[in-house]
Amino acid sequence: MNLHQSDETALRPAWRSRVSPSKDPMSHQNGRRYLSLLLFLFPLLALLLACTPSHPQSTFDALGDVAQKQLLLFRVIFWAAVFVFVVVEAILLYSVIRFRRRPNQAHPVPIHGNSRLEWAWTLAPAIVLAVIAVPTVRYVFETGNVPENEALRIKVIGHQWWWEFRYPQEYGNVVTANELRIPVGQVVVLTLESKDVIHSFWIPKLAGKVDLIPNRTNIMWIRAESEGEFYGQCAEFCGIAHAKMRFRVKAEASESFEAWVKAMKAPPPPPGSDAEAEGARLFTQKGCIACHKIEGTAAVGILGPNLTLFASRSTVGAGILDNTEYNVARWLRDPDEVKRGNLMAALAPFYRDPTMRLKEGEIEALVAYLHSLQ
Amino acid sequence: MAALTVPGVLRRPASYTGLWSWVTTVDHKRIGVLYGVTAFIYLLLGGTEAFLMRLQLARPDQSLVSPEAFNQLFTMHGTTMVFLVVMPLGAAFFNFMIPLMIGARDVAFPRLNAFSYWCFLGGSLLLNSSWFLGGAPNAGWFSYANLTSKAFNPGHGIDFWILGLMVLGVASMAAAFNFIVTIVNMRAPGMTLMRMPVFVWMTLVTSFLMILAFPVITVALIELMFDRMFGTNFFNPAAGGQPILWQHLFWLFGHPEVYILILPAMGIVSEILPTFSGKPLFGYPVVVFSGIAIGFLGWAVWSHHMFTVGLGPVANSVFALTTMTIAVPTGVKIFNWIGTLWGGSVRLTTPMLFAIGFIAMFIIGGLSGVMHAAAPSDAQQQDTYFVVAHIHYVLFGGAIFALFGGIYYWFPKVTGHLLGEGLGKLNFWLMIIGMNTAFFPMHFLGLDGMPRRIYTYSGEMGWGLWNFVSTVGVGIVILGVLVFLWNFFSSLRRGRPSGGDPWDGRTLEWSMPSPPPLYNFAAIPRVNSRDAYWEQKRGEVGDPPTNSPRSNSHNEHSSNGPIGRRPQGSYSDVAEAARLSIHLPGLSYFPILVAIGLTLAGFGLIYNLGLLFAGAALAVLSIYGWALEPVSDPAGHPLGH
Amino acid sequence: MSLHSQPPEHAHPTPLTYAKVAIVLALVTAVEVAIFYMESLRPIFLPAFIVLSAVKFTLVAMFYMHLRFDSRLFSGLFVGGLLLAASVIIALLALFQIIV
Amino acid sequence: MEHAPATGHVAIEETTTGLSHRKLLIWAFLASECMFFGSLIATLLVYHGKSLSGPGPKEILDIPVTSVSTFVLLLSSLMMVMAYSAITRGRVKAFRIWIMCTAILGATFLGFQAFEFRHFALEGLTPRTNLFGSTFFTLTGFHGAHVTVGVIWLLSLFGYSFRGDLTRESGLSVDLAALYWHFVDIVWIVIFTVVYLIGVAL
Repeated sequence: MNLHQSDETALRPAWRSRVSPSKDPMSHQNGRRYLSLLLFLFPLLALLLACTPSHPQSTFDALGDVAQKQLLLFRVIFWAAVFVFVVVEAILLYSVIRFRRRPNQAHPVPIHGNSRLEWAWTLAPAIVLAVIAVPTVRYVFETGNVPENEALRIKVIGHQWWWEFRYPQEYGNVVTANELRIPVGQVVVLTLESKDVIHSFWIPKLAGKVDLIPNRTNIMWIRAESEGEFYGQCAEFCGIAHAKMRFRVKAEASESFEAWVKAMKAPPPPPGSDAEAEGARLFTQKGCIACHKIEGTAAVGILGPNLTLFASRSTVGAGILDNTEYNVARWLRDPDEVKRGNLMAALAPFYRDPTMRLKEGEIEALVAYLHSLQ
Repeated sequence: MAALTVPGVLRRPASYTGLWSWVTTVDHKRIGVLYGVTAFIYLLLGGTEAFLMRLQLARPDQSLVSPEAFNQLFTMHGTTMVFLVVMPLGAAFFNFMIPLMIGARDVAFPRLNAFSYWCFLGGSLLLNSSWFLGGAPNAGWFSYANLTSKAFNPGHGIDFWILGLMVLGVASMAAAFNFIVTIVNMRAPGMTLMRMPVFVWMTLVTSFLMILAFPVITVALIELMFDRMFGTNFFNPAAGGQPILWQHLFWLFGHPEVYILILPAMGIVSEILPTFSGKPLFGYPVVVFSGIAIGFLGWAVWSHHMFTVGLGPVANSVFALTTMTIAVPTGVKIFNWIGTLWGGSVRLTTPMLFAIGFIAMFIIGGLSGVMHAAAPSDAQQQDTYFVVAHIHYVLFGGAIFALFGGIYYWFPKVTGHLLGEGLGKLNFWLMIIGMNTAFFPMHFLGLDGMPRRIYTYSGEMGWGLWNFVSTVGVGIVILGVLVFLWNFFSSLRRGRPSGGDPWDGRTLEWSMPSPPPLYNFAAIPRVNSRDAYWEQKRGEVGDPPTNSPRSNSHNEHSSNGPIGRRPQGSYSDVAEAARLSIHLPGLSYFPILVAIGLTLAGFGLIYNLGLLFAGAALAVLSIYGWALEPVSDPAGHPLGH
Repeated sequence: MSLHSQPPEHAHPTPLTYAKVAIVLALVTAVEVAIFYMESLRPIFLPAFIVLSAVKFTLVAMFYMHLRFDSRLFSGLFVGGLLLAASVIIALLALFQIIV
Repeated sequence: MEHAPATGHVAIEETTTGLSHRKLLIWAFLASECMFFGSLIATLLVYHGKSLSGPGPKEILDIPVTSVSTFVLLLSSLMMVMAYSAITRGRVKAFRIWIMCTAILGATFLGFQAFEFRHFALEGLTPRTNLFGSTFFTLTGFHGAHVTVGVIWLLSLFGYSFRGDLTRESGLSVDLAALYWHFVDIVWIVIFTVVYLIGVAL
């Protein structure tokens, strides 16, 4: 192996070596260098523009312990990577520009290698990686192991394409869907399971994702450090409506959280209007109760989302539409138009059979009823 | 062995011209061309699939593409680009170049080689026929169980995916076995392992990865197929099956597969850089050993694709560390490539631009790879557009750039004409600007919380701008590819004649006329150093070129420059081979017949038992025909006259 | 790299050697089955079975498949594949917590 | 290895390593097969004891019967080396006898397997029954398929020997089949230990 040249030879620019005429079938053009510089500036400029934390699912706006640790680690590695990127790309560009073939240039000195250099640039990345490895392993354990203190345990069950949240006995076995309420500042342990295929539970501002896998129980923990509504989304491809399998997490002061739990256990208020009463009747008569549950009523179905206190949720259709009367009506009119592939459109008789279609008046009544549940 | 064709059924093919000569060819160069052209057509198809997806995502809440179609598009885009584009484009170069680079007349098993191509074609048609037969596969190129079970995916799409991949796997393995034997056993005298061109080395490592990784995916596919067709329980949660077993088996194959895609690209770059720097590759042994090291380490990192499945902190730490380790040999390669440029006499030809573009882009992809290796922060990146950005920097900025560099570099050797340099540079700049516009914003999208594989998103998410920019970028890439096609077709006939050695090449393939004669080397060269042909031309090291191709009769061609339109494998080549008493492997019908049989059997498994048996019978009978047919026509020389 | 290995030796085993190997193989199998039926040996089942089958495996590979007499390249290829397969099995068993 | 006797000339390709292409191919193929069977065995072991319903290995596997079939396969390996030894010494007639014995023993092994599969099905274990059924039938089924291919290969060699295609010079052709056959044998050695002995005992 020809690793015997000295450093000086290795680094000596070619045009200082032997000079003799040579012919090059390809002529080359000058002036590309500015273009290529621009090319590498572009990503950096774009990076500055992009890192604004204004997006509802931005990982840069970490508001929970786990997400903050993950972001911190990301920043460490990111700046190390930027450093390596700048240095290596600069050397690359420099050597391309600096050692361009000049007219009448000889064959350059045939350098085969340099063992000291090889050692140096084997060790350099190894050292950088060793430095990165330490916080990585530390945070693997810190984010992976659930903190010891008293925690609220909530079971998260993934369905195609919505989320079910089951609270423990201390919280009255409350069950809700697509909107997870948690007390702010408290560690919440989530046990993740799936009813059908693999999903992935992700609230970018609170914590990175963990998968929900059939026949397996995974665990993750979150702690929101401030009150607010956080966006979440399924991150593992789970079929046709994967894009619309979203949810919200509401972190609130423990008093209002307790109040919500209490309200979830109470029967719904009596109908306040004729429309609401008619809606309640339709909800039973049309068979909605076969799949949906509303605490304190005849609706005890478990195939679809639990609709107790439906009106207090911010969204309809698993986090995809604001919970307005217009949107609920839209959903009831044609769920498949809103969310292609969803099982309500596939299973409910009045969507399968066009002769049984819900009439506009019926939809209005159902909307009124559902929005009375708060 | 007695001369034998199946009596009365098939006469041994004898024509070296016309369509049938392509169907029955066993010439590694023709097979290389077939591989390359087919793969390029699939590149256009896969690119179209990508563009449709990008159009759908350009703005929020669009409905250009239905969710069903979108899921099929991303599944087929991934499957196509991996199995039908990058791998076979690599195989095209293996086929055409390896025998020329090591000084051999053909590969070790010419008919096996033909079989490999026809199997590839059959498998790819089987896979793509699903578009017309009830819908393409729609569970992603990784097809995670149990979304692929009959219960959740009742159509035939997944069956086409399974069987298509199996047939493609047969094709890859056949090619890999062939190249292992060819490289180990058919090197010209004097070409020791440490004198082999790096591309040959990387082909060897890749081939080993293929023969060891493909059986794993085959087993996974068999288990999935049995689950779907015979009701077994491998991935059935109701019977206690673990869907993540599929993920383990898939990524046990899938990660070595990533290196199957990138190592040939690294090999090509390692050929182009020294040639156009006028200097030997810096640190050749280190580059070779890093390639081998990457091949080995590729087996110890698969679970980094599974950081979010809950393997526990210990497993996650182990796989995070092994993954980071890979950055060392990769970094070493990059430094050595820069070392090759340093102090050289750099000619910025189109192949060189693509090679430098490869390094520049691969650095970005490599660095984002290290970010993924850190399991905790990967929990935020996994399954987001950040990963999409990463793989496209590695596979587009990496593999595709190197393959384009390879096309520009070796096109003159294959056709005898140079591709246009002006259009080539336009092609390069459009592609590098386009790909950065398309893929760099995906980093932001991912970090801003955009998951992969979603067919739409709502405006409030704030992802509209970068998605739009990304779509524009893909448009620019497509312009680049169109420029390439224009360049390709205009240069094919009217490009500047290249002569045998247009680039001042270092390796043996440049020592012969372009296109090379059917039999490659009139006299097998003797090799005395790594850059064997430079050595002959410059006389810097080693023995004087006595027994070298320079001194054989064919060098008249190369010194005379262009050889006009001498079609490859023409009659005159065959006659010349006979004159030189070079035994050429005979043409054969059997490779394509076995491949047709396997493909039919694949259709049969989906639709009809009768077809299955017919296909299997055709394959078995053809294997007998193959086994009983002598390698070269016993009549003495292949013309049969 | 042992690619440039010595030309193969020509010292073949004789049919007698083959027969001896066969007898050993049969005996080892018999011992395996015997151990299987001895409840008192239950604690050493696992190591005993693994060692005994490894012995059989090695004998067949070395004598019947001539690895002992053939090019080291062949041994390298085969043992390489074998070790990788074994590592995969062990790694999966560890990841599925069958073994720790 | 070319077992060229002193007198005969073997038409061997000139190769870099001095090893034949085909033999290198078969060894690479066997390395690849290790990964194939390794993955199947890994699946079986990962699911060991994870079936939700019976019957499991303890209830259904019959060690004495399988010990006999294991012995049959081991014996066939001996026949195979004898056949190889005969052909390299140019004794075509002896070769025919030995190779026929090998094929018959291979077929006998397959007979045992067919009996076993049928018996298990009657006892209520099919590939659909539980995880053990799926993994067991797939692993042993693919092994059986390999034995079947081997038997066909051996019979083909037997046939060629009558066409005069097989002489002492073509020892390599027999060698390749033999290597494949012995490989199938050692895979069974592993399966017998892992699936049967360990599977039942633990």
